[in-house]
Amino acid sequence: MNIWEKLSKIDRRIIYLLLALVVIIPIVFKIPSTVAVSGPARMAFDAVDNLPPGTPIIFSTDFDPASMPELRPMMTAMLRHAFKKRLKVIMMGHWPTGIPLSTLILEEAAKEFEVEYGVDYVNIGYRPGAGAVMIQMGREIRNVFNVDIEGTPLDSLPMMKTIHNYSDIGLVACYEAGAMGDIWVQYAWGRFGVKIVMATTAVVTPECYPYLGAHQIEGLIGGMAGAAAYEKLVEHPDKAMIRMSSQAWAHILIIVFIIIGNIGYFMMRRMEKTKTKGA
Amino acid sequence: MGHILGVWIAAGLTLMIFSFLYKDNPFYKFAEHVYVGVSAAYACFYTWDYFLMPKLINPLSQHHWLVIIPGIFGLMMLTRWFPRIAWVSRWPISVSVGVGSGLAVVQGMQGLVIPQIKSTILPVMGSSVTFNNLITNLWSHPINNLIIIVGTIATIIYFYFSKEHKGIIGGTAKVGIIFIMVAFGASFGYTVMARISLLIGRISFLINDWLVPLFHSFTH
Amino acid sequence: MKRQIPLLLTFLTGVAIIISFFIPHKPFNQVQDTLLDWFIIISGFALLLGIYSLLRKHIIHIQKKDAGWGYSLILNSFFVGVFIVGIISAVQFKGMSLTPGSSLYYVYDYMVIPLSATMFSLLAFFIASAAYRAFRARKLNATLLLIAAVVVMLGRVPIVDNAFFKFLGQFSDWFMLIPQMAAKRGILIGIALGSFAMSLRIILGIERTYLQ
Amino acid sequence: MKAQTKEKIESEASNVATAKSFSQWFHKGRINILVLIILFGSFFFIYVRMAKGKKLFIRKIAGLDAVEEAVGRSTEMGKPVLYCPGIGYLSDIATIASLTILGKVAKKTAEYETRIIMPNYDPLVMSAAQEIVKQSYTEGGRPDSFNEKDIFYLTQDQFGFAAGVDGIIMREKPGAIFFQGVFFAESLILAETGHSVGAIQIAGTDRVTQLPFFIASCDYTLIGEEMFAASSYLSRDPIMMGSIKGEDASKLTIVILIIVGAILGILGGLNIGPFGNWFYNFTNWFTRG
Repeated sequence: MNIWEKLSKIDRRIIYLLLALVVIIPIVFKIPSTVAVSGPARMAFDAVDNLPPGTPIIFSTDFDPASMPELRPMMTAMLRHAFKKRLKVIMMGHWPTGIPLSTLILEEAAKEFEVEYGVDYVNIGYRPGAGAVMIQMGREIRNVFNVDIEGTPLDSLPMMKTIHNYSDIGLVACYEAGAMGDIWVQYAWGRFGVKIVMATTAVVTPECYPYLGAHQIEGLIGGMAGAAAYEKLVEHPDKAMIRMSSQAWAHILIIVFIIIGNIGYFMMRRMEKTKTKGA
Repeated sequence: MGHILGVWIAAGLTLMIFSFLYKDNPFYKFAEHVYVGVSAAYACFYTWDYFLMPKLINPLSQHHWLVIIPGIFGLMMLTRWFPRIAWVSRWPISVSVGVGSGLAVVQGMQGLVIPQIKSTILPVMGSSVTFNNLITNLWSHPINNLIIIVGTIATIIYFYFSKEHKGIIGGTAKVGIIFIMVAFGASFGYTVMARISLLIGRISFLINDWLVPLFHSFTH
Repeated sequence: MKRQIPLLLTFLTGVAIIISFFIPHKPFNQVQDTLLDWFIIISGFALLLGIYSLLRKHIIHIQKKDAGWGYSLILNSFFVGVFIVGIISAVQFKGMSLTPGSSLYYVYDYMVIPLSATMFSLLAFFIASAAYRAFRARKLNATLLLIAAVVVMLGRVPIVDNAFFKFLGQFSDWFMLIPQMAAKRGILIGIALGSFAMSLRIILGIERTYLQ
Repeated sequence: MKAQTKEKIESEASNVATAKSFSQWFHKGRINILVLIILFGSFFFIYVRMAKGKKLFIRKIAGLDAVEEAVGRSTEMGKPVLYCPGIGYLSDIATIASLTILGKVAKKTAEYETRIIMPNYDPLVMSAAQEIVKQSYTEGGRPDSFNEKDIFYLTQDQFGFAAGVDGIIMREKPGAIFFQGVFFAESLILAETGHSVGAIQIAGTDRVTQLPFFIASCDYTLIGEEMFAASSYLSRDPIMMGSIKGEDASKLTIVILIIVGAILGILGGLNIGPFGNWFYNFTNWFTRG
């Protein structure tokens, strides 16, 4: 077997070993990646950054544990941004299975910034109905969410006193693993003109670009790369940036192997051609 | 304690499955047989909790007698244990196939054909669409609509079975297969990230939930 | 009897679903859900056949002391073990054995979840080896497939913060949204028409392989 | 217990517009669906009637021509054939299509006296498959070679099934593998393992997201509709072929609808006469009710 043939028939176990290494090393040594910040992610960052301190911002949890690796870092990064900017955070969700997660993420970030429940942030949980909930919220949030996740009436929470409907809200940030983002755009933007930024799993991202093109949403954070970009923008490298180095190296490794395989294949084919000519 | 034991079991099984990448070996065989056994048993309770309880037992206890019919069909399935009357099991199988076929007709039209045609009928030019900068606004360029129309038609023609692929049909079908191949390449490339994420998830589990606490328990 | 009644049952259920789809009036609006429930109940009974088939196969292995019979023993013991755990959980939680906190839930959490997540994550390796082996620029089609895959892959990981990678990122998203979507749409329409014809063949009894 | 798919997630959004009057006897919003079903249904009936006793052309489908070769090679090497119906249920039309292909494959394995192994995800599919294979062996004149235990149940867990099938592939080392039916993420796990033991692999599915992986690691792949056409292709029965011709007529209709739409769109966009309005009404007709 000559070298070219070897290159075109590398044992799969060598590929597996190298792949495992490029994924493990950044995680063990916590190596953050250099990240290019895409336009849509910066637009999302600017939308949050331009809100004056004290403006309420809604976080909508429309995902479940399966999408946590991608969406959790995004939510953490944007919560950090919001608390740093002293925005008033309202956490809610349209996927019941996501609520325990977002509660965890919210409490972690709140601890980090020592903000107070009821004054700087509230967690109002889930109500069934999706689009119907969004429309009701446009009239009066208390029509659907009369109590928070612990059962405390919204009126007894200091920060909610001045918040009644979308006109009191600066921005809705929705975290999407499915089609709930479409409904946010359709109802909250379409009927009430609410400003929306979307954070989506990689699978959903391409389908949200048209909204960006039509200026229906203010920004878009897509997949792990978007999460890493946001971490970079809030200057707080974390899980997404580390995981992006694993991602980047794994992608490069696969591309390198594809190139090696093709070089081997072409050289072999050339040699075969010259051989047949000689004979 | 329950959690620590659980993490050790989970970590052990994780490593055993990964050993398959080197070659088939006793560890993988062990994990595989454990997996099939455990999940088959689990499926029994899953079926009971989510299917039979709510669909059969609860309605019966509320005197909704109609569910007796599928109950009898269900029992008919069990005739397969007795070769002489096993043919009775064809009845419930026929009902199931009928349900699937009926659904395929209506859902295929409602869920696929109609919405796909609707979103392919697009304006290619005119006042409603403006030409933007190709690079900054790729996704709202009107030529996109033309690409979608051409690509969809060509792909449909690739599946045209009853004419030989020559002449105009052959040409269109060739464009169709190019679209199909490029699309497959793109979605393959697009999926790599999601798959690597899964591996990152498992490795994070092994490191953060298993190795790091283990290391700490040695140092303290 | 052995052949005609099954054909008739398929015909009736299929037609019932199609007709009731267009009638929003009671009781027709419930036909589809009711028949789907029937299917679920039948599947529930059929599971007994499945479990019997699995256990019997491995019991025979053990009895015959076939190669690897020890693994069959492992499979059956774990089945029985988890089954007992499930029964205990069911007794504890009044029939709902899968309630969080039950022993069966523990088994699910620490065995089924890690096993399935790890099997799933093997895809990271397999997608790499498949890409290496299959993406060779053999013919025009294969070359286009390869180029599309590599370009989109590069677009997914913006390694360097420059205009080229920004463009590549947007380009790969555009690629998924426009040309990829077009081909997918064509394939989906084909699938819908194919399954439409297949269903009619089955409902009308032209296709009866499944009833052999 | 399947990994969450996009379709499944999307269904959660469908409860937005549910408040509708249910007192009518016809669902007016679904008139477009009814029209298309009647139209495509009449194509089906016309072509099936016309086809009786005729010999009709069907274009080559490489994956189906390879069935004989795959079973033959498996026999030569003294290895069994593995038939994997995927993780669909008997109510999935792709699974039913898979069973019709199974019937043809089993006839070949009966002819060649080769063992066929079939692990199952759904016990109902298993029961139907046992009957089908038995019948194929009887028709092939070898009822004694049929072994019901080779068509068995594994588990109703997506990746548990994948782990089990991987194990079977590694230990039985089949010479030919058929992946036909509904497949989700496990498609590539199975196909790469199958490739590693050197089997000829013929795949087919209606899950568009999984097709790229089958294309990459299998020798032949039936793309979507090709799988539904398989039983007609393999049987060459004129009536079945007629129904394929009916499908093609529906296809042409759809192509024409799209082209008409595009022309209306162009004329409307140029502000010529009433075309803009027509285009608007035309697209609206397809809006789901």
